[in-house]
Amino acid sequence: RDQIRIVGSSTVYPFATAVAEEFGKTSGFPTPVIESTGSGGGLKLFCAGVGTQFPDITNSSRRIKKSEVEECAKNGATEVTEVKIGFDGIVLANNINGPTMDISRAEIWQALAKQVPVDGKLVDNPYKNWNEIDPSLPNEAIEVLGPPPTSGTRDAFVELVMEHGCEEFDAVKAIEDKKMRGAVCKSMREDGAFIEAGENDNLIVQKLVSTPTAFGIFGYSFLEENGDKVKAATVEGVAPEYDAISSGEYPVSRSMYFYVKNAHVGTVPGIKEYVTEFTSEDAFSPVGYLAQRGLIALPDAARAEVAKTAQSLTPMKM
Amino acid sequence: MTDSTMDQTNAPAIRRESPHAGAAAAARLKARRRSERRFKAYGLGAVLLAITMLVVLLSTLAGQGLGAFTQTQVAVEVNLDPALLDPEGNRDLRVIGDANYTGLMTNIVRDNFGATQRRDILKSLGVFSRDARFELRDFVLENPELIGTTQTIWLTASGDIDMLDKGWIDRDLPEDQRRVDDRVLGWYDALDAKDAVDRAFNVRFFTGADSRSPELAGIWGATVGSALTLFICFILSFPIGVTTAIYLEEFAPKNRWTDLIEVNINNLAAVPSIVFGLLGLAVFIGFFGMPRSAPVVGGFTLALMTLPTIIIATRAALKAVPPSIRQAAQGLGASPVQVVFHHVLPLAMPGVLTGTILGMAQALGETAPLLMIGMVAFIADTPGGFSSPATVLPVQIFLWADSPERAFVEKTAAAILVLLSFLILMNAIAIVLRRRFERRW
Amino acid sequence: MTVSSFVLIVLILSAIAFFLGRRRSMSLAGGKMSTLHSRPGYYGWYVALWCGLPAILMALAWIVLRTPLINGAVSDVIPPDVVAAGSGPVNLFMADAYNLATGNIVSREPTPAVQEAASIILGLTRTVNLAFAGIGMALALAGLTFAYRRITPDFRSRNRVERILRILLIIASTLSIFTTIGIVLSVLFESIRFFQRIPIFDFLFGLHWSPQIAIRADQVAAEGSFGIIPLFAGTLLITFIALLVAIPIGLLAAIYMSEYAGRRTRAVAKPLLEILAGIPTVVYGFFAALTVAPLVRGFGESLGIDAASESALAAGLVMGIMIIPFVSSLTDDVINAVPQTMRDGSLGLGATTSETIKLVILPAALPGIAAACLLAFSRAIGETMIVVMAAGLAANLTANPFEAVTTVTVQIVTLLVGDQEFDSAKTLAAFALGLVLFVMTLALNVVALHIVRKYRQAYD
Amino acid sequence: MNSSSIPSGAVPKMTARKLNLFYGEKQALFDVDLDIFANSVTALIGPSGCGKSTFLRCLNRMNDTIAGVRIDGKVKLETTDIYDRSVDVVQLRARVGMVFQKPNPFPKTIYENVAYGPRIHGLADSRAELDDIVERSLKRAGLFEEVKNRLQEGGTGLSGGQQQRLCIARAIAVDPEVILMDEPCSALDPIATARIEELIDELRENYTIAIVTHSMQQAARVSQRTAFFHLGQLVEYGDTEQVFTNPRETRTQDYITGRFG
Amino acid sequence: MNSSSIPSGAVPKMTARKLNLFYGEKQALFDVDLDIFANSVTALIGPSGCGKSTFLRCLNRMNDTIAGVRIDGKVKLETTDIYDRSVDVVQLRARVGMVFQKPNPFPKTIYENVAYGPRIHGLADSRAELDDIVERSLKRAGLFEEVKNRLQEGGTGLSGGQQQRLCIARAIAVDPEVILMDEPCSALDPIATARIEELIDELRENYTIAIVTHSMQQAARVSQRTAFFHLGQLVEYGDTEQVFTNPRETRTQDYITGRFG
Ligand SMILES: Nc1ncnc2c1ncn2[C@@H]1O[C@H](COP(=O)(O)OP(=O)(O)OP(=O)(O)O)[C@@H](O)[C@H]1O
Ligand SMILES: Nc1ncnc2c1ncn2[C@@H]1O[C@H](COP(=O)(O)OP(=O)(O)OP(=O)(O)O)[C@@H](O)[C@H]1O
Ligand SMILES: [Mg+2]
Ligand SMILES: [Mg+2]
Ligand SMILES: O=P([O-])([O-])[O-]
Repeated sequence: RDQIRIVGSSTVYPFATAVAEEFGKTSGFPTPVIESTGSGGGLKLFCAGVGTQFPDITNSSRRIKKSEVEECAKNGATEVTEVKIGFDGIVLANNINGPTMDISRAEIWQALAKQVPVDGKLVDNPYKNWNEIDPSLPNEAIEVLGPPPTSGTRDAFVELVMEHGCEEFDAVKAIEDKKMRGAVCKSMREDGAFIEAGENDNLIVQKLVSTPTAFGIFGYSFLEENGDKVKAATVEGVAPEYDAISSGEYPVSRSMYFYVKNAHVGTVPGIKEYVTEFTSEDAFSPVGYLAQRGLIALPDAARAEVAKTAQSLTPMKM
Repeated sequence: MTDSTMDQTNAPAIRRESPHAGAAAAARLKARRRSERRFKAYGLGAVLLAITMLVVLLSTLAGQGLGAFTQTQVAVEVNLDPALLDPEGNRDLRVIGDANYTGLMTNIVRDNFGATQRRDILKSLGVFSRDARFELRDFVLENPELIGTTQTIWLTASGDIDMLDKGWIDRDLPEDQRRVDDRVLGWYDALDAKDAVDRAFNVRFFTGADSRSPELAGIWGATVGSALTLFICFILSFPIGVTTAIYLEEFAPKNRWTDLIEVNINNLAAVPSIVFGLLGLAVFIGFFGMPRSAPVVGGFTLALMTLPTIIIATRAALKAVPPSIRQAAQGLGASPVQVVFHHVLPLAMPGVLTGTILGMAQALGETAPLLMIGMVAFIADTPGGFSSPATVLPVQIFLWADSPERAFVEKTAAAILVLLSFLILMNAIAIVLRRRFERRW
Repeated sequence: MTVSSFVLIVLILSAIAFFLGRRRSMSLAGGKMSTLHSRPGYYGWYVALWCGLPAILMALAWIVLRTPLINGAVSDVIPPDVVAAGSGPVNLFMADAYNLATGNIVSREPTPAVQEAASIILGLTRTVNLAFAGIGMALALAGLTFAYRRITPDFRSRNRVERILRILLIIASTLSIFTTIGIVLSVLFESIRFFQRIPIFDFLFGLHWSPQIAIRADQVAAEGSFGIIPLFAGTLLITFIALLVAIPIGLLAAIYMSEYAGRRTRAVAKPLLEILAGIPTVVYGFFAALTVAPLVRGFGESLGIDAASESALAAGLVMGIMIIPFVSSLTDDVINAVPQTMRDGSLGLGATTSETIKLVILPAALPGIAAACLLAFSRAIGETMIVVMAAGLAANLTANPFEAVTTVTVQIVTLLVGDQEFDSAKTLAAFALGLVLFVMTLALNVVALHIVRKYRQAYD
Repeated sequence: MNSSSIPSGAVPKMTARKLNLFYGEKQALFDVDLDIFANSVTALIGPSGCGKSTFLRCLNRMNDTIAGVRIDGKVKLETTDIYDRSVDVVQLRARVGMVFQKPNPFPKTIYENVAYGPRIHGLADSRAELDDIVERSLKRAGLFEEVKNRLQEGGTGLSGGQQQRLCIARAIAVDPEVILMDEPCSALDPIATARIEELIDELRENYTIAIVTHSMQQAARVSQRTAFFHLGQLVEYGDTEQVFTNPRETRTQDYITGRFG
Repeated sequence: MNSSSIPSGAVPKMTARKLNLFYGEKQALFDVDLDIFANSVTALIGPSGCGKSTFLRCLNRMNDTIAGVRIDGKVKLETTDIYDRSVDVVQLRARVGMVFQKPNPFPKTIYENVAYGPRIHGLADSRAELDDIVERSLKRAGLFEEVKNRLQEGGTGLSGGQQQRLCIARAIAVDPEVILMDEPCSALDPIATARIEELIDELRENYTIAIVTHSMQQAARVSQRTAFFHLGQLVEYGDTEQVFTNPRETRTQDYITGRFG
């Protein structure tokens, strides 16, 4: 095998492929093959073993889990380099002609959770319109198109918005049982106000175009590309714009990574060079070509740090 | 049945009333004729409805996708600066090839758009495709004698400019809602004013493989991948499917065991295609150690999925051949194998081919099982063989449809048109053959 | 020698054997073919098969046995501490040894034991390959000579060849059984693991499907959120709508094409309809979600029904369009195969064409039509993309076609390709769903088989 | 053909004038002029392949169903040109019934085979009436006794002769005005043949019948008028008596005297 | 049946012993014992539905192809039990050829219809030889003149009688030892019938022939031995002379004297 094989997240896929293409065109190495398998699927393949039949790199829109590290080690992939490449903002957006909304995470939780506290008691979510939650919100029916529970984006959304939002309510805090509390925080309503759409973000954008009253949850790059069709709600007063996400001011964003199997370096040609290309300023800096594709770069200092560990292939510790 | 005697005038010999002549008969006949017309109209309606659907789908696709067959180009003045391209002046092609064309690009935008700030340079470079630098390189390598002169060169425009030129971007929107900001719009208009913007046939689309840049992305890689995959799929599923059907229908004793097989095959048709992917992953990649992302594995997996369709269609067609034809041949001392291959199979051939057409169409359009075996992938090279990494047309469509870049919308539609052309080509032989085998008896 | 070059050589040998056998039979007949029991070609085939088949079987054995043979030999040199550490390290050791032997990636600095194992592998591979190739070649030649010498004018070569052919046919037809076994096996074990966590009763009879809560190991897997009833209800609803579109349109179109339309119209219309089956489902998905769903919603609202923007109806309608050709083309073929005398008999009694079709032709073509409808049904059950895009993923237990529902297949796909841990209950649920779906469709097919048997009318 | 042989006073039920028929390029009927008289039996005889079946099928437009057939000339049923565009072939075929040369029972039960025609034409108002029609038709075709216990079994599981009688029963159950029979007794034993001949005789009182037969005896026994075809031409047509005893044409003479069937 | 009527010296080519046949529940043949002698023509007569075709089909195991048929008893071709497991039915049917009651040409050209048998049995070594066989067979069946210009047209586009003769030509082209003919002349005119009867007579010298017919005259003319079936039983079997002039059984007598076919 003479080309690098990469698997993993569909969220990282657009960036990894851009790097791969540039790498293939300029380095003289063959262009890596990149499969879009989802973060979990990618890690599963990645950790299955060492050897040419296993991938060299996996992309992930979340950090590798402990259990996955152990699985890797068990199969011989003891040395794995972690490379954090940037952020992905998750936005709540609607039709450009629809109402403008500024909302807090607590309000989002109230709008989308299965059970919400009303008068201090948890009841099935009674809110039909946004303005029932807060009069400043639009007088429109709540209809949110979001990712399915199987996707990484949903996972991140639940963690960043729902879990955070629910903590603001005393009725929730009062729940002793951690499991119960988790369930209350994370459960999305199922009465039709929250619609599980597929993983295709373009489709969600299109649906927002045809349904002006609906909101959708999707990645920042799709917002950027479709600024003429949809607009994003500001969350806690912060609009999902490049700088705000990059600086961490915009609260709903997650980090993206890729993992390199060090054992393959030196045998499969070009891995090191690929990593170097990915972590070059030309690629993942705010003015790099990945930024044009919608990647939100790490702050300067963090980038330098990442580039250093990545290019020296320092294995991660966990 | 009735008592009308109107057409008896010149037929006095008829003593009895025909039930088909009276008024009641006429009324009944009228009703029957009406129902006949209605039925025929339903049939015609059904055909037209289905074809209308097809036309709607196709015309929508054509409306969206035909644009992808052309690509916007931009003409710029380039000062082929020897200091940059050939500092030593000995026209060594290796040196020229390795020169800093990104720098040349920077010069271009400085000269043409007056961009000097780093941010401006980056922005204005965005007018061109990321491959513009390679186009420059190729131009210089072909015409090294022009170094030192200033030339007007047509460069491929970026996806955004392409979209703008094709009118997919609404320039009346406020700047912050537009993909292309006012500066770039100004540059574009200036270029347009001096006829430096043009659209040419998009050769790359038909000869290239996948790319992250819509203006560079091509469909050839996936087409070849589809061809290789379907070839494997066909040479496995067609013979195996037909022989299985023949065995079950013509030779197998009719007992519980064959009933079981029959139900089984019908049931396999209802197995979600992704499960075949799981099976392919476990058996072909896991057990037999075949390579991931390879057309062989794709072909094997899709063959398993296509088999039931071919078997079921073939069996239905074999069943429909009248027994008298079998008996005629048997009576002449033809062996069962000869009966089948000389008489029954040729007569069943239209059905066999229909099954093949449907099965192959399904295989051609399938994505889900390929996900499991690694064919849903970014592959920038055209596959060279059955075991080199490849993707297929529907996967390409799926991936492009999921891309954020606006310019991929028309590429997606165009890719679908290519897939359908592929389908029609693939089926053409079968359709012609089927017509030749069709006969009534 | 590699397996593929071996197979190639065997194929060439068989071709030679064919000509040898045919020539010998012809020379034995001395120009009077009727003295032969079978046609000369059969003698050729007989010799060719005897030459090729044993060798090909050998090649199969080669592929299957090669690795176990080598592994067996290597197992002696695996250090005891590795063996003691369990199957994981042993696998790793073997993988390293193989990788070393083939000049591949090795997970760590090779230990002497690994190196030894690698050298054993290298040596053995060569011997094993040589042995197999040698034996295979010998078998091919022996088969050839044996068969060649058996040829006499009254040797029943046709019977022999046909018997072999029949065995090959049987083997081909058992492939479907193996596929089934493979599928069952590939979902069974994971399903069992799933049922160890979620009681099977809750799974089969639960009214609530909502795997969202059980998203990670540290989260609660609330029981009762794995009830498949809504999924099956959704599947049936969408499939029913799809068939409601596809079967009438498909049947009527087939009837029109085969009984009313001219030959030319038919030659155009049929392939056109078949294109519908080849349009990628993503396209249908977009069409359903962006064009049909808003229409359905508008229609529902005009009726005063509270219609969702994603609905079973939109997905079902579009899916129905997709499977039209499965019904129309196959039905057209079987209708066309009904003998003309049947039509004549009916028309001669003064039946209209439509009466002839409804009362004589369709009943006579019933088995084929049933097969076509079953195929369409199967296709509808297995469809994912349209449902994901147009009917959503929400598992509502409803019979209202204006509401969003989801199907079993969709859940299988999203669970399998989603971002899951290896053995979360959710991933495992996909396998259990696959298994249950398999069993259910099996039951439906058994019923269908019996119904078709009962109403079948054989013509002659 | 000699049109002077038409019996004065008799009304032609069907008339063919200058009928030419082509199977693709091949002409199968040449300028056939023939009248079929009401309440009589017309026999069509002639060597195999001479166009008897073809002519018979022209009379109720069954040739329409064969691809590539072209017809020239006029055929009238009473006063209506049956090839006129305004004519409803369905009604035509209900009025002019047909028994085909090769028995072609439907793949249905015996009962359903016979009940088929009455059902589509609405000839029975109740199940009992339908049962009655089926039974009567089977009886008239001489098949009832043999099949009365297996009416609900398949019609294709009958012997050749039984199938032929089933097809006759099926045709007469529709109660047509004209019945065209293409060798209705070819697969029948003498007793069954006698039964059918009786039936034909009986039907003649109310219906018009044309029958193709290869048996001169049968033609002589049952028909009033006989037409002799040869190579697609109507060679001679006249009273059966006359044709058999005193044929005008030598070809007829030769054919008839070569008889021993 | 009276086995004493077997002519001394003659060798039975085929023998049936205690043959019982069931279509599902329904028994169609009852304990039939019958010998068919070499180089002679055996006629099977009897009313429609009595089991003639069924019996004939037993002789080359064509009943095997019908679902639900069960057979009891023995049938021998010379000395081999044809229902023995070791018997190759394909070869059996090549030796015992059959012409079916309903003509069933293949939907192929006329030429291919006839050439098919010789081809699969390797009876012709060259195209010329094959052409020759086809032509000879068609001539013997009396069809050649009619179709010589259209050998490459479809066999299903022939008239009923032509199809029947085509099937006869097809069967004799294979050159079987025994030829079973189920009403081979039912759709034929007297002249064509005479041609086939001649053929049968001619074939008799080298072959063994069994023929089902409804025409007593035909049976009397062409056969040496006649078997009379009734309701699935073999009522009488003997020399044709004797059966027709001096039947032993009253049932035979009744059947024959009711004759007028
Ligand atoms: N496939 C079948 N299934 C059931 N019964 C059958 C089948 N074929 C024939 N029979 C019955 O068996 C009996 C004998 O049939 P067979 O065809 O042998 O009669 P046959 O003597 O040839 O009569 P014919 O002169 O009318 O052809 C008849 O009663 C017939 O209805
Ligand atoms: N479908 C057809 N296509 C072409 N030629 C046909 C077709 N049907 C009949 N013929 C030819 O037309 C001529 C007349 O056929 P027809 O069936 O009318 O003969 P027939 O008098 O009924 O003969 P038979 O007594 O053998 O039934 C024959 O030469 C026949 O070959
Ligand atoms: Mg005829
Ligand atoms: Mg019979
Ligand atoms: O594919 P994802 O894991 O990024 O959702």
